[in-house]
Amino acid sequence: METVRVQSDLFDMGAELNAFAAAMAKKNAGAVVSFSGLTRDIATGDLDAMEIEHYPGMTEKALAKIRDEAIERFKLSDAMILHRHGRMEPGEPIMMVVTAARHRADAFQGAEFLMDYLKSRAPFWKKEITAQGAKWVAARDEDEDALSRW
Amino acid sequence: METVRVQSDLFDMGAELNAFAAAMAKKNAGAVVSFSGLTRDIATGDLDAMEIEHYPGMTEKALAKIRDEAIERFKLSDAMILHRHGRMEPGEPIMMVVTAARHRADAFQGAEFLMDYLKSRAPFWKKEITAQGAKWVAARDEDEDALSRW
Amino acid sequence: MKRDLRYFAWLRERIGTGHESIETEAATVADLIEELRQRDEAYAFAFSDTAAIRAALDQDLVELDTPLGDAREVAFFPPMTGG
Amino acid sequence: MKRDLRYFAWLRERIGTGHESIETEAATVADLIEELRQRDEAYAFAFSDTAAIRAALDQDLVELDTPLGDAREVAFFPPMTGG
Repeated sequence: METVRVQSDLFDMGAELNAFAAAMAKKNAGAVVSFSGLTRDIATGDLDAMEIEHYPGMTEKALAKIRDEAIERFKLSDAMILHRHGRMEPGEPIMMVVTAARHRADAFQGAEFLMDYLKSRAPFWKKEITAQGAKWVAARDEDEDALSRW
Repeated sequence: METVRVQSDLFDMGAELNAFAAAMAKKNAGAVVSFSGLTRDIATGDLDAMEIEHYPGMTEKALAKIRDEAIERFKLSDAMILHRHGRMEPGEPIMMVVTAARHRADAFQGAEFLMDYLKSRAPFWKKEITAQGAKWVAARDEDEDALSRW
Repeated sequence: MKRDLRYFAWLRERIGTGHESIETEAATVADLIEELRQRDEAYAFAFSDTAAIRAALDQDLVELDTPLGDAREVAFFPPMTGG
Repeated sequence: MKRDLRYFAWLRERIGTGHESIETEAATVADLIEELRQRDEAYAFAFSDTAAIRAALDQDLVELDTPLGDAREVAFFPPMTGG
């Protein structure tokens, strides 16, 4: 199982969770947390599609670094990051992180840490396509602020 | 989809996550968090099986109440709790909670809240079966303490 | 008054049954525990450490000083270990 | 010194290209931004608000006052919006 994946293809959240959990059971990790981000209509209510641009090379490097740090800080048994780029339809999964640990607090914190860093430190940019045209999604101050707790 | 389920049958975590997420995409909830608990060898390193006793009637009532409270407190789009009872083999899923919200912080907090309450307030009792015999799992002080943050 | 008692986990094992109906004049959950404790060694052992006893009246978790009121079902069990 | 410049998202769109190679004597990322800004209106517009500019040297995120050093690839982009 690749633990950092950047791809344009749709993926199956459930199959990813099951594959990850199967490996974790062998590592004696009882707590598995997943976060999935779905394309939704953030701003206007009439989203046709989402397009995600990324920085090939840097993306993989940034995600691997974030993952390593999460594993060390929260004593994770393992962690997986999967993020799409390109065009996606409303309701499709954009990305997913999964963490495993012996204790649930670590698995939860590890997943939140991954998400906070991924939101503001991994080179992805979202663009919403609506009937009115295309618009880059603005970064939220809350996302930047979320990093200060770690 | 039943949002509170207590059953002895094995369940498919991935299929549960996918079914839940499919319904959430229609509700415009972009953030989906899952927690899965797997049977592991907590104490002795030679777990043969886990047996979970519960209090039929009260269990369903307690879980429904915890779910309602999580939905209200964290403005969740929805939440699901699935918990097994009876005998389960090492590595099998014991239980799962899934939450969805517009923002990831709410989905994460909702799932943590559900887990903290479920650990100490839902009438389940775990027993570990090993070569040395059967032993009831002791409640952990940390689990009781975890409730004080909410 | 007639009450249905339910026992779970090691309380059930120590008492030797998961269910019984009794007549009792106990006013609170704690009073009922004290009454049961007097019965025989098995009950005394099961209820020896009240800090490790949780109770529910008609399937709602309650503190041990709660009046039994008109609860029909009184359940005793150890601290819960779900999840 | 020769540097490969990369632009992403609305920076790329405003500048009109995602990639170019330039010769520059700029010492820091900020100096390079200032140099680019002088070029023409498109660059001036793209780099008008430096608070909204992020930069990476050889694919590592850096502050704008970082010396360019021997970085071969210098990337500019808006705040990231992944996840």
